[in-house]
Amino acid sequence: MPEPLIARSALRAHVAPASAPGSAPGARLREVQDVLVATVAAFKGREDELAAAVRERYGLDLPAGPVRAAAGASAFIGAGPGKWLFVSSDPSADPSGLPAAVVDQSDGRTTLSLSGPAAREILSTLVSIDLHPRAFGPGAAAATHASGVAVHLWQVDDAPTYEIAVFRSYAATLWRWIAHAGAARGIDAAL
Amino acid sequence: MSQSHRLPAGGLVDRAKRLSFSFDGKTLEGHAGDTLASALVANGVKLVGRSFKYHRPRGLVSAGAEEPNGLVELRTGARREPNVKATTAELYDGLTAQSQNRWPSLAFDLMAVNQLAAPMFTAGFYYKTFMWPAAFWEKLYEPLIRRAAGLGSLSGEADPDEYEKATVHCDVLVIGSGPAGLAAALAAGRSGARVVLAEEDFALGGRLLAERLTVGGVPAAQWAAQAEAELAALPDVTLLKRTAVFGVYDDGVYGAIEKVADHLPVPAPHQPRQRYWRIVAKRTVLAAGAIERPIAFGNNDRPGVMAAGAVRSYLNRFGAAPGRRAVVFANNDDAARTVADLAAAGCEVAAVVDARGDATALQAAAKAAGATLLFGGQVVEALGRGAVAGARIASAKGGTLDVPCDLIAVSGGWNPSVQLSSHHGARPRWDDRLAAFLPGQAPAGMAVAGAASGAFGLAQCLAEGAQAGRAAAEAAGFSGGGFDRPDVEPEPEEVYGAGPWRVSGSKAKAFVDFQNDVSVKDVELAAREGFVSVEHLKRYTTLGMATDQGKTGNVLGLAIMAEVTGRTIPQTGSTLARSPFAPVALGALGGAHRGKEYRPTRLPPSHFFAEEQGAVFVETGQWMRAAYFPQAGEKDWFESMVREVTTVRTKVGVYDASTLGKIDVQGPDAGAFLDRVYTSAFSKMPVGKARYGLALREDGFVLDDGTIARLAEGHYYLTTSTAHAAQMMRHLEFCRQWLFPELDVHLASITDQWAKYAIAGPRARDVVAALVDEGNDVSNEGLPFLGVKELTVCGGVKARLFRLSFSGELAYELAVPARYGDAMIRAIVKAGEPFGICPYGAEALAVMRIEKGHAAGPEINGQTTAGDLGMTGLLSTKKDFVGRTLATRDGLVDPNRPTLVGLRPVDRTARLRAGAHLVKRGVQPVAANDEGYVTSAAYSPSNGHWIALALLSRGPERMGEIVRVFDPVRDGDVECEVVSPCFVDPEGARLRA
Amino acid sequence: MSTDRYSIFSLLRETLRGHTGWKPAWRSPEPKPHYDVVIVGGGGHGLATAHYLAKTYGVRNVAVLEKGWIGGGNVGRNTTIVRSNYLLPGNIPFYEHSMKLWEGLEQDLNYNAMVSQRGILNLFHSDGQRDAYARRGNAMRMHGVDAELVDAPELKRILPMLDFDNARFPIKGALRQKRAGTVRHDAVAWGYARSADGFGVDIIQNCEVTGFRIEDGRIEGVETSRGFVGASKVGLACAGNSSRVAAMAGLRLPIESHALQAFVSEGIKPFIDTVCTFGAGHFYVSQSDKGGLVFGGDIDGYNSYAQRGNLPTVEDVLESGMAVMPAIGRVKLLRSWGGIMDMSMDGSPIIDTTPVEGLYLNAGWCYGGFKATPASGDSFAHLIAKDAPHPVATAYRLDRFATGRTIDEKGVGAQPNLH
Amino acid sequence: MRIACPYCGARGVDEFSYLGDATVVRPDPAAETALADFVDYVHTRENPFGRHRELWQHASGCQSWLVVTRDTRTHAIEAVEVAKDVALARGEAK
Ligand SMILES: Cc1cc2nc3c(=O)[nH]c(=O)nc-3n(C[C@H](O)[C@H](O)[C@H](O)COP(=O)(O)OP(=O)(O)OC[C@H]3O[C@@H](n4cnc5c(N)ncnc54)[C@H](O)[C@@H]3O)c2cc1C
Ligand SMILES: NC(=O)c1ccc[n+]([C@@H]2O[C@H](COP(=O)([O-])OP(=O)(O)OC[C@H]3O[C@@H](n4cnc5c(N)ncnc54)[C@H](O)[C@@H]3O)[C@@H](O)[C@H]2O)c1
Ligand SMILES: Cc1cc2nc3c(=O)[nH]c(=O)nc-3n(C[C@H](O)[C@H](O)[C@H](O)COP(=O)(O)O)c2cc1C
Ligand SMILES: [Zn+2]
Repeated sequence: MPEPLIARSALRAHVAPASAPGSAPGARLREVQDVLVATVAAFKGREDELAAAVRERYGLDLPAGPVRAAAGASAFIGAGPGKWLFVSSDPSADPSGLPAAVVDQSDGRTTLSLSGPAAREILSTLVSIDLHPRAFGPGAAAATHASGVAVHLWQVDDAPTYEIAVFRSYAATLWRWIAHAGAARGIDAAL
Repeated sequence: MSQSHRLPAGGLVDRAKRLSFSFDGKTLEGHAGDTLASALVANGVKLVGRSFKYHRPRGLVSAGAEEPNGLVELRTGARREPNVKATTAELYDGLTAQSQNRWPSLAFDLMAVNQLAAPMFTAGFYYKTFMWPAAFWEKLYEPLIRRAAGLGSLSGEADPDEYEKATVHCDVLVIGSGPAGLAAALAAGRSGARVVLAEEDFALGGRLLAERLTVGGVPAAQWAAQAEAELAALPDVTLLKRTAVFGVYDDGVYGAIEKVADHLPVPAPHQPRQRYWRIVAKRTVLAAGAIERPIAFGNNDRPGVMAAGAVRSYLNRFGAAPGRRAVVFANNDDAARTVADLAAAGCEVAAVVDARGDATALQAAAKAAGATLLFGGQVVEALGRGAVAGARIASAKGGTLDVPCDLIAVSGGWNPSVQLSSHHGARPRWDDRLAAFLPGQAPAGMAVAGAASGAFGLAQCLAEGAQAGRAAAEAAGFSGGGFDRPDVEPEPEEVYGAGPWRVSGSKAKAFVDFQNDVSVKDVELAAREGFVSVEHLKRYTTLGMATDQGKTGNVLGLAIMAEVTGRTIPQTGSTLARSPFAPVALGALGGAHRGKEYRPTRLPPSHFFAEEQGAVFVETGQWMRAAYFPQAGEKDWFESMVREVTTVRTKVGVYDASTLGKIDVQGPDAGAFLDRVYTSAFSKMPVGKARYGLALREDGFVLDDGTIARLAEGHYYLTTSTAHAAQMMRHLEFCRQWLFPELDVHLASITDQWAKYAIAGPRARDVVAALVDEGNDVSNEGLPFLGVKELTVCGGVKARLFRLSFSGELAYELAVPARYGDAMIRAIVKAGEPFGICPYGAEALAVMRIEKGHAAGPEINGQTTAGDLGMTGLLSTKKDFVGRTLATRDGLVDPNRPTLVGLRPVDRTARLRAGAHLVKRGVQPVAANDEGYVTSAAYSPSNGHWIALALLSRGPERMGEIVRVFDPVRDGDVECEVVSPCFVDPEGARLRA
Repeated sequence: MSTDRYSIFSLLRETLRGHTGWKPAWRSPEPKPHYDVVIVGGGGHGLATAHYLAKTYGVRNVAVLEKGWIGGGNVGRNTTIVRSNYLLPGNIPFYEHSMKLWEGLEQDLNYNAMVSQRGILNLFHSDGQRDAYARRGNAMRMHGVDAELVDAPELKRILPMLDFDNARFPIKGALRQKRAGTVRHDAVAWGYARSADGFGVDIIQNCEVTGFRIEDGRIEGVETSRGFVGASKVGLACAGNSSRVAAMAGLRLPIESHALQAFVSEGIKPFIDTVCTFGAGHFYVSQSDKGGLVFGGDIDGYNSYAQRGNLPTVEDVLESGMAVMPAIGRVKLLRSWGGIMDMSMDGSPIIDTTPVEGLYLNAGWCYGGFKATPASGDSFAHLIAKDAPHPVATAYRLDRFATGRTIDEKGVGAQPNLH
Repeated sequence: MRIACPYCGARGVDEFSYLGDATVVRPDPAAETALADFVDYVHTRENPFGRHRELWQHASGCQSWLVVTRDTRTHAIEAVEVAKDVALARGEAK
């Protein structure tokens, strides 16, 4: 019998180097581990059924636009017309039973969290959407790219904290780019 | 010489801070707050450069970004930067600068002999000569011309500094921080709008810093500082100093460059040298000010001839005197300030020459300064060889007189800085009253205010700026920004003289465009030869094409062309300004991601394992893939590849196939959808089966191939080639959303979700069997060739197992969630140890697929049809699919088309290479006989010699024929036998085993 | 008519006379009521067509009508690269014919257009790319065109400033055509204009063609902003604007108009003495006679008639430039501009007759038509004069899209923004 | 240039990829003139000087294909619609 398989992050120290800030950290970069991620797309004519199922199971209303609707450990993040990204830190929240095209992406995405007073400035060197609090606050979400790397990001709180979901194979590059942009602004990046 | 020309008091420099710098090796001193130019002025340095063509001695003309003469090489070594304007280079301690375009030294420039031949070097002279003998052009003439051209030089070393890009969104962007810009920013900022104020200079204030004026009862510079303090305190106002807006793009997008660390000896650790800003603005106020014009007279390029406004900048802002004894030559009243400021600074004003018949302000100023005043007079020529020693003045009555002086301050009027307003193609319009070009139709969302719009009075600038700022904020949805115009001293109603543009009466050259050495005579010659369109004038004489883009000289040149051709200035027209407004370092536009970070690097799940195994990697698009896994004793890729192929063919190997594109297709219409995008039918394929699929472009050529597996009723899983993954996803979304919107089907990229390993070789089943959890039958019956199963491995990890083979061996593709990818390959290798497993890389994979004759990237290159690849059988005749109709065009079904074959060298030791062409044996290897080419070649360990795949005209009919494989670029010329493209196990027994 | 012959002697003579004796390089005549041939478009191709019509094919009652100023279109805004390093048999002989005409151009025109055969190096970064270039180089060699593969050590000697050590996509070598190079763009327009004018061709600027007079399917002449101009034959050479002009004759073309940006740096002392193209991104560069680095990249990628582009392309070009040649970081961009090109559906041009008798079409040059100027002029003149395609331009037919005999060098299919 | 994706909001043109003319319609493959129709559909373009309806994909965003109405002389965008909706409406109109 082969040994059980160990789950491993896409990030390793030598491709995603850690860094510690000189003094007060401008921002903190971490990987968000152990989240369930799935894409959910509504079938034709069954949109209401899906909305009801989500309400029933997760206690939230599917958002109509690019925002994050969260309840408890689970959230639905608008990803396009009739499409959502489901993210949950509750291992039992598996959405595969929903009446929709559900595709597990828990391994397809790496989620990073960037938090702190310099987070916005660091992100704005990579992402060109408007992150100003008037335009983008907690609950706001956007699918965009960070210097050419596709990302889906949302703001969690006013720290500000951003969570950035990136295709796993790009995670190390994105990490380096955030860490590099953060270097002059005092970043604490640890795996 | 220690700051010999620094005034005893005054200016905005910090006299307590002394900075040492060197110019052409000579150590000098300046102060914090100086530019390199002002420090040179303070040290009495007049000669700062040599001109482009004639190597004439040149001095500073301006104090700003328009400077045409004072260009230096800044810094040394890899940080050397050519063509830096001394007028915008902020002084720092230890700055080193070299003059340019001179040899051996600035003062003694041998190239100045060019001046002797200058009469011949008119505009466009090279079009008329250097044609004989033809071969001499590249060998002799051109190198000479090229060596003479160009000003500074690059180090040739990689730029060691870092750069950064950033985006900022705002309601109102204000460009320029003179009185108009500050008023605009205050008016908009006070309303609560998000405001970005971008100023090229290191200090805010624009002309306020250069004039002895009061605003709101305090000195103008102090008012600017107060305004700055208020703006800095507003939470949503961003002040970007040292930031030049360089271009206007569509929908309120602006490009700007912030010089983050150019005023430091070297950037701090991790600090970018410059930051490139994308500014997204709802509304914009352009308050870029105006630039003073020269007047063309003899030797008007002598060091010591300076714009009158620049003289004030040096005196008032920098506390430095550009001369001790000045002649002021002007056609407008603004120069009266120069006269007064010179006198106030203790400089002598020898004469004031007012080109207009009569005027008031200048007269008063001259009187107050005790200078001779010449109405209607003109400076005909600057006297002196290396620098100005006097001015030859023609009086209105006809006589001339020579007035000794070391400074000629000139004002030919002002050109509003309209450049950015014309970046969308609208030409500026001429205003007769102001004798200036004003903004034409400005880009959507942009308003122009202050001197840039022709408001030349301070009060007007403040009022216009405030009005524009308020209106901009309102348009962006904000109100209530109040700005009461502060009091300013009354200014005289000014009289603007259009001309004189040029002064005759001197034999000496009179310059229009200083940097490119375009003289009045060149403009005249252009007119004579028919280059009368301003655009022809520009290109024939290079007027306005130098690093200053004609900021000082352009209007002058156009005006002279108008005069020469007897047209008005509006009839003559003007050329168009384009981005960048001021030159921008290429490195800054390149941004942060250089070298290895130029593009993202995608790492497959086995990457770290492969690294540990000492794999050699190869870039495949953005992916890094293991090319081969060298083992001790193997001396090159070839030996490793042979071992890996042999191991797979005789035992078993494992390969990371995760880079293939993987797409999840779900929905009631998934099958129908695939039927329309692939050439064969998939709706009828049973669950648990997989098949090869071919997709065409609508024009009938092959787009991509892959495998399609049916996991459940409305659920398919398809793969694409690594290279076409993104393109296929896009194509499928296009088909889904646009071509066939009625179908209920959903796509998701799952490339990164699944780690996928090919386990191939006669012992593959043994390895797989050791990994799958109990109860999963992977026997030939349980999982036959082209079968698919969802199961678990290694104690409960969900997996998908496909019985597919690219290598031609008994093979499986085992997919597990990517987090287990690393552990999975280790487990596979471990489970395979008893069977002699080895990991294999892209090299071995490529060899095996060539041995099997599978088409891949080199064959599916966008130029081939299904028929070319021997896959006509895959084109369903029972249904429509994308590309079906156009695939029937004559040109695509021509029997003469090159078609896929295999090649085997007659001499079995011969090497074959992809890219070689094919001709019949015994014919000339010329184009007319070209019958195709080698698409892929490899050494086949299984055959013991090189083999190749090729596209050969009527190939399949020619089995057994010997063709010539001609590769002149690599001196290759061998004979090959045309054979089937499948070199290993043509019956396919192994993969079904 | 300008009959001055340019030479070192005429230059010396005029120097002594203070350059007062030079005549206009071309006349500014009023349009005549009728010409044997009217060429629409005073760009490189139109002017070259007039020159060859007059000089080679003896047709001299010709007018070139230009809506603006001659040379104001793409001939005056391209990056000046000339080469004949094509892949497909439909293209190679044509571009090689052009190359040969470039090689004799100055003598032919008595105008120094500074044809500079400084060579071109197309970098490759992978084995697959190397083989694709080998395929191309071999095709060239079989057509009698010079081509060679340069390996990395040799390349390092030629272009030491390339990033060989730290590149994301390692530079493994280059395909080189030594006879390729650059030509002073404006001078090409002026030289052809001056020569054509010398043969009696009327070059009429500020004369926009606004319509066609067609009777019984036959061309009678053109309506212009300066009135009707009769013509027995009309040739369209209005790159970038071809669809608009052809539409006036009722033709719809396999063409989209797209903007390509180009860039020039401040002048610097000699830095690079050849043309170089990056193979792993969009960037190519050469140095002008004035010392500026002239460079560019990909088209902006959407239909446009605006003669300008947007920032993403600028960024892409300079990211790529810095990736391949990080020594350019500290030289500054001086100017950027755009040109509008006819992007055809297979990336190759059209030189053909049209359904309207007497109306001829020269279009679809994409971003590669500058190098084609002499051959395009010669071939178009041949077609107009003889009503038969020039032997080197037989593949450039309009019907090739219907027959499937497209000439798609890149293999991207009918998507103009990707060619 | 910025395109207002109906779902995501206004984004830089760098997030979108272009396909061209949105007025050409995939012909009926069963028609007698299918070959000529497809030749035309795939190759011939109006290429207007002015108002242009064109297909873009919000490739770095929500993946929606969009029909953008834009002036090719000025790049000014007049309207952005979701392509799928346009296609469905067109289907119904048939
Ligand atoms: C930025 C850029 C870089 C390029 N780089 C290269 C390169 O390095 N190498 C290369 O080989 N090619 C290059 N090209 C392509 C090349 O410039 C063009 O393919 C070629 O110049 C087109 O032919 P032309 O010279 O006749 O066009 P143009 O010079 O554009 O001539 C067409 C003329 O027709 C006129 N016209 C249009 N409509 C009318 C009308 N109704 N009435 C009267 N006149 C009309 C226009 O005003 C214009 O002057 C580049 C193009 C661009 C834009
Ligand atoms: N009397 C006259 O004839 C006359 C003529 C012209 C100007 N003036 C005086 O000059 C002043 C003009 O005021 P103003 O506010 O219009 O202009 P200004 O010249 O005072 O300020 C313009 C500012 O814009 C900056 N700038 C220009 N282009 C820029 C760019 N692309 N990016 C970033 N910054 C840029 C400049 O560095 C400068 O600081 C007034 O005091 C006016 O009286 C007088
Ligand atoms: C090969 C080449 C070199 C150029 N060099 C310069 C230059 O040195 N200085 C300059 O200002 N413009 C230069 N230009 C750009 C022209 O000024 C101008 O932008 C271009 O011809 C397009 O015209 P437009 O900008 O008026 O539309 C160059 C253009 C080309 C094609
Ligand atoms: Zn979107």
